[in-house]
Amino acid sequence: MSETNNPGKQVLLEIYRIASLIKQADDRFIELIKAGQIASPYYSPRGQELIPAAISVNLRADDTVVTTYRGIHDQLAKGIPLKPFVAELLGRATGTCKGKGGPMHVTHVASGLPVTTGIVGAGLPIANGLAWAAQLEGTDQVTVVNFGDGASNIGAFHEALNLAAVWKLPVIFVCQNNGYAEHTRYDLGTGAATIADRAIGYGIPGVEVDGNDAVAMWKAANAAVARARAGEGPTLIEANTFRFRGHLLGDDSHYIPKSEMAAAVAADPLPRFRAWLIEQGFATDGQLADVEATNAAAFEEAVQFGLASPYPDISELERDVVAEGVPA
Amino acid sequence: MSETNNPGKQVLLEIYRIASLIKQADDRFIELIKAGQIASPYYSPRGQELIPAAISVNLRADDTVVTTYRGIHDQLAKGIPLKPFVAELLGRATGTCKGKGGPMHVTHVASGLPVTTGIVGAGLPIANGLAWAAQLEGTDQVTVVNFGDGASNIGAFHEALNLAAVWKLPVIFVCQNNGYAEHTRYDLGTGAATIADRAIGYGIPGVEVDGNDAVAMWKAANAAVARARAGEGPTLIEANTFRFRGHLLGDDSHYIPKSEMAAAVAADPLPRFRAWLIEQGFATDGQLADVEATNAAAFEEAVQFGLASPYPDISELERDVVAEGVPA
Amino acid sequence: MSTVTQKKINTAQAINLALHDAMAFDSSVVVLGEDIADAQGGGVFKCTAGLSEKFGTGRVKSTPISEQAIAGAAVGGALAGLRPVAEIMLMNFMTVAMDQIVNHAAKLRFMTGGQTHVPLVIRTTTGAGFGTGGQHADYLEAWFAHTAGIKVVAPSTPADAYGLLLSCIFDDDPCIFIENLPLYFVPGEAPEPGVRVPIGKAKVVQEGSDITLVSYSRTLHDVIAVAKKLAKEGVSAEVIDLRTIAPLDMETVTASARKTGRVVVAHEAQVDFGVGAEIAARLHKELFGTLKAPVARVGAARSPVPFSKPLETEFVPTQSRILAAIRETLN
Amino acid sequence: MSTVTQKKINTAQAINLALHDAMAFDSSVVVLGEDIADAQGGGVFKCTAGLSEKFGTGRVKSTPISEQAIAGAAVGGALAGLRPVAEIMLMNFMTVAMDQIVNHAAKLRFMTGGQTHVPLVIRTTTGAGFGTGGQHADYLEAWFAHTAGIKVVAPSTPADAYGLLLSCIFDDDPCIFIENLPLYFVPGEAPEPGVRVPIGKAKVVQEGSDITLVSYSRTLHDVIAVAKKLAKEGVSAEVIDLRTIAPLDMETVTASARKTGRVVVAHEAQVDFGVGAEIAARLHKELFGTLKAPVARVGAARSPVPFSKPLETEFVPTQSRILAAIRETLN
Ligand SMILES: Cc1ncc(C[n+]2csc(CCOP(=O)(O)OP(=O)(O)O)c2C)c(N)n1
Ligand SMILES: Cc1ncc(C[n+]2csc(CCOP(=O)(O)OP(=O)(O)O)c2C)c(N)n1
Ligand SMILES: [Mg+2]
Ligand SMILES: [Mg+2]
Repeated sequence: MSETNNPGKQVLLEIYRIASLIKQADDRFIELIKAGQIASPYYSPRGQELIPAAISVNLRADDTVVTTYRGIHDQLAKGIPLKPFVAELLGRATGTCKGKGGPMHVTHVASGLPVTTGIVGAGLPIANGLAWAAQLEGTDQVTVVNFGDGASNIGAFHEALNLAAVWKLPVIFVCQNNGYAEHTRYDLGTGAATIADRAIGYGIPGVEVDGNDAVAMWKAANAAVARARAGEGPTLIEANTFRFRGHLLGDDSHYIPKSEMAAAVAADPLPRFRAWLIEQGFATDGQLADVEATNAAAFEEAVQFGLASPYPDISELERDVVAEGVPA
Repeated sequence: MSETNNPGKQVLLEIYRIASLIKQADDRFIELIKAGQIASPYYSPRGQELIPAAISVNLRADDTVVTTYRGIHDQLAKGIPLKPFVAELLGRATGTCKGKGGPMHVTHVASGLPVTTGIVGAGLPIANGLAWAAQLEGTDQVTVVNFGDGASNIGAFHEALNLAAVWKLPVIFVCQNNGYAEHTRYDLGTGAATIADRAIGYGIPGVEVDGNDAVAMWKAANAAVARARAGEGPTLIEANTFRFRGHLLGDDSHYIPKSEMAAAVAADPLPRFRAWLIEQGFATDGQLADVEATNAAAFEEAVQFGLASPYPDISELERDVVAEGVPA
Repeated sequence: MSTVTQKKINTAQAINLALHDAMAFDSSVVVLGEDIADAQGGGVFKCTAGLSEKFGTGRVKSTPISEQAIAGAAVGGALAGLRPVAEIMLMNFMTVAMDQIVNHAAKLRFMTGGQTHVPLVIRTTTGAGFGTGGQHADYLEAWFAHTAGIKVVAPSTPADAYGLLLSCIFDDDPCIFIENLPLYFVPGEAPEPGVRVPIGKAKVVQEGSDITLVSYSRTLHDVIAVAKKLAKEGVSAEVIDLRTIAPLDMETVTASARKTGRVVVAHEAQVDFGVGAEIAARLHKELFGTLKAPVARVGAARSPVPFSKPLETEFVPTQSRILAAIRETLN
Repeated sequence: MSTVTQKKINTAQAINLALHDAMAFDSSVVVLGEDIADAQGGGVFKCTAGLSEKFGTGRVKSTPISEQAIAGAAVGGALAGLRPVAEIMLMNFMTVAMDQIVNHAAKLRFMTGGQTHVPLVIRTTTGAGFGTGGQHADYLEAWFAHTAGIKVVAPSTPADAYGLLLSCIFDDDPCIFIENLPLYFVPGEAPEPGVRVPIGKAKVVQEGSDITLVSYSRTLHDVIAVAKKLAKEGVSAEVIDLRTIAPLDMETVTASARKTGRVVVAHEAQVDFGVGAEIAARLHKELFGTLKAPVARVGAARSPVPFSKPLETEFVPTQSRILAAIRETLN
């Protein structure tokens, strides 16, 4: 697996733009929820921003990304338009799913986000189907499917990786290992020393990478995407990271040792990456501040759009159950 | 994992007694089926006899064995009484399950055979539960669960091995790898180089062994059983073998290359083991012929018992659905 | 569906024919399942024979024993514009794939606000009679019919199997296509090439005036046999083959019930909470006060499928139990 | 079940109390599920809080996210003499464990000819109202009720939750115990310690003479609210809480229907092929010709559970839809 490639300055700055947008979105959503404007469980990706940011810059618009309830970082990284995105989390008719999907199930087909599932592990077998279609049609599209460390213990993970291996499908399986599955620490639920080790059981490459290191993450993704595009089959990437805001909003993370949390916060990947970019001379503080300001303005515009949007009409209950005009 | 132990003469002869009984039973059942006296799909274990024979001599009466539709070898090895065993395959009221279970689901709790499933992979999670009970009650009973190479690709396999690893359960997972899952050759359905490799993904020992070599099989089982009894947790054993009589009776094995079949038949483990026992001076041809004759007589008695037994009364349809006297 | 040809084929052949025709007609039709490619024998029941040789192993894929992966690949393929036809060898094995079918295939159109739809077919077979015991012969159609967004089809003849399978493959929503193992080998009238049988339309197999007999799948044939016996006694039974379980064609059933005033529903699934309950509940409401007798339901015994032959024979809705229910309904 | 104490507790507390009492009473009672031990917070809804501290992490085990392994361990443990109580966090997640429940737990007693039985309980929760969207709030009780060998229970009050959970734990066959998420937090009359509520017995919550309202789980509370409104209009409604779905207590339901001649069944599950269908089908038969109006059924909208609040609010059987069905049935 060639890891010789390196991200250039523009790529690194784009990674930062995306990652900071994700953090800003997360902060703002939490405000909205606390203000009672989103009525739903919310699963913050805070701390995991660099993973999808570094992956997405390796993807084409026509590649697909499958994600989960904890997915706004993956969706923003893939380039979902902000207005219908925010509107969906607010359950409005102008949302990508007309408000029917909601925070756990934001999808936007036009952005290559066809499936966001709330069932742990379920996205993996579906990703295989998306990749199979691309393989059949001879396009060199790839599919990235994101899931957590806990998801690697469910049957669908096993069946999906094995099928992808046997069919040599262009799928990148990205395990965002944040160390916890709900309240269960990695080692209490997982027999494997590393999730990457599990790739051996499927005869595919398994790559463990620091998901909080943008360059390392970019390299791992770059190699896996190249392999998939070349028709050489799937890769399992284990991106080690941490989630700062519990499993879902309201979770006080009581099950995480204070020391572990403190160390993680001290090593927050986003400010670290920001400082590194400046230190390396890729950007000035001012330039990055501009990026953040532009993000913030665009996102706030989307929030206002969402808040001003109408809720779906009750008749939407009957629509989209089956094809129009066909009895359900 | 100490593999220093060696089976003694008596153990080797007991392994032969069991293995030859299995072959005789298989031959006789096929006669009965061809004579129309058993109306059911039948999954012959011919060729895999040495695996359960070499395992069972390491087990106690109170250990449990979980097996599948292809399970008469495992059941006979565990010591199921012949009369109710044969009667069950014949669907008679005197069968271990009163004829309600049948060939795919022969169980005999008193012999430590509580579950025989027809659902690929389903026995593994159930074996964990049996082992959990033993672990809780502080007995040093172990549970052996048998399954095929194809079963290692289903979700239940993955979930069960991981749970057993995390809970350190006294389970021995025995994959009887006969090279085919129905008509699908190992490599066409399985990404792993070896099934034993998959143990890495659970942090448990994975042992690949020649299941057609009684001594090697005995050593692998002996070590895994010792480990489980000592409370050190599960082991995955991949016992390589071959099935001579197709997936189920009537299958002409068209999907198996003639050369592969010929080589396998030439290397039939049972006559090979018989010759080896004589050559090593563990027994004379006559002594082994006596063992076979004793088996044959006992088995034929069971067949006659079964054939003479009545079918269950129709009222049995209402019985055993739920506890007596409780509305279903 | 009338046909000119006199040629007879069985249901396994009809399914195979439909798959061949669908794949030839539309390159987005793909097939997957355990042992379905020709190198693996073209399916354990030969329903997919010849497909991989004709259309290649890209569009016709044998799979590992991984029903969740099979159903999931079908869902993903459908989302990407394919029309996957997945074979789940036996209906009991759908129990390991329920999440993909019920939480995903059935719901994604709605959950995405219509951005996506999932045009897949899951073919499966089941039914007692071959001594396969407790885990290989259940009828679970009521589960899927209870789920919004899924269509459920269960043909009883080769011609309907052919025509309905085509309709399911080209339907834009997920369809569960239920075949019956013993029926695979029963010859019947050959279908007209390319002619689709509409989903959601029951078929009046035999017109009658005294009682309406509603059934589907294998049980329909026992119902027809009983109807013949009754005819000899001068009882005129109208026999309806539902063919589609969801959506139910209550128009046809109700029209017949209005005419005869008496209805017996028979199926091999459990009676309790089964398809017969929905039909009885609707007839009770739609024809309130006009039925001459309560709708009777006949189904399998309230137990798992037994192995022992005499038990298995009595487990299914036997002709004698169907006949008894009819007699009770007639008086 | 009458009780002397005036103390109020909610259903989450009642479940927790029942588990504590059962584990203290019988050392064969064990509990397993995701995050259920105290180190993981005692369950995401705190129903298992304090159990691992009191009874140890041998009998109270947190599990990986592996519902098949959870259900399977429960089946195996039950076969070995334990009384496992497995928590499947939400009912939609049972779709990945159906094989163990339906092909194994429900059938092993029969398939082994009575050599074994499977005394396990699967506790799960569900229900719309908290904006959890399409994959976290389904009611699937009809699937299990359709399966021979399983009991299905769905309490609506803390006291019944306590008493029924005890009965399920000490029942010798598998029980599916369905809790409702919104109800966890609603206080009610406290149960009498140790008193079991029998499985298979419905409860007449309120006597009445004009119409019978049958419901269970959360919807029962909306039905009671509607009954109160009706009372003001001089309509006397008899309200029945089924409490057990399988086996159905038709004796209680039929007796009430015989008295009132009018019946409305309301539940949050889909109407089609739902529990209401079975009840309507049986009443239609048992009280043929005596009912004054057809049995009406009210359920969720025919769609997946929507996220958007206004849609979610209308998705469930609202009081206005229940009321409309009652008015129609009264005229
Ligand atoms: C099949 C299934 N079981 C349980 C759940 C409940 N659940 C939702 S998220 C979650 C934890 C997942 O942990 P992990 O895979 O590590 O992802 P993370 O939340 O850490 O991103 C669980 C158990 C579910 N959604 N689906
Ligand atoms: C969940 C499930 N899927 C499919 C089947 C059908 N089936 C029965 S045996 C079998 C092949 C199993 O192969 P393997 O695990 O290698 O065991 P072997 O038959 O070779 O002993 C299949 C696919 C099943 N019984 N259960
Ligand atoms: Mg995690
Ligand atoms: Mg095999």
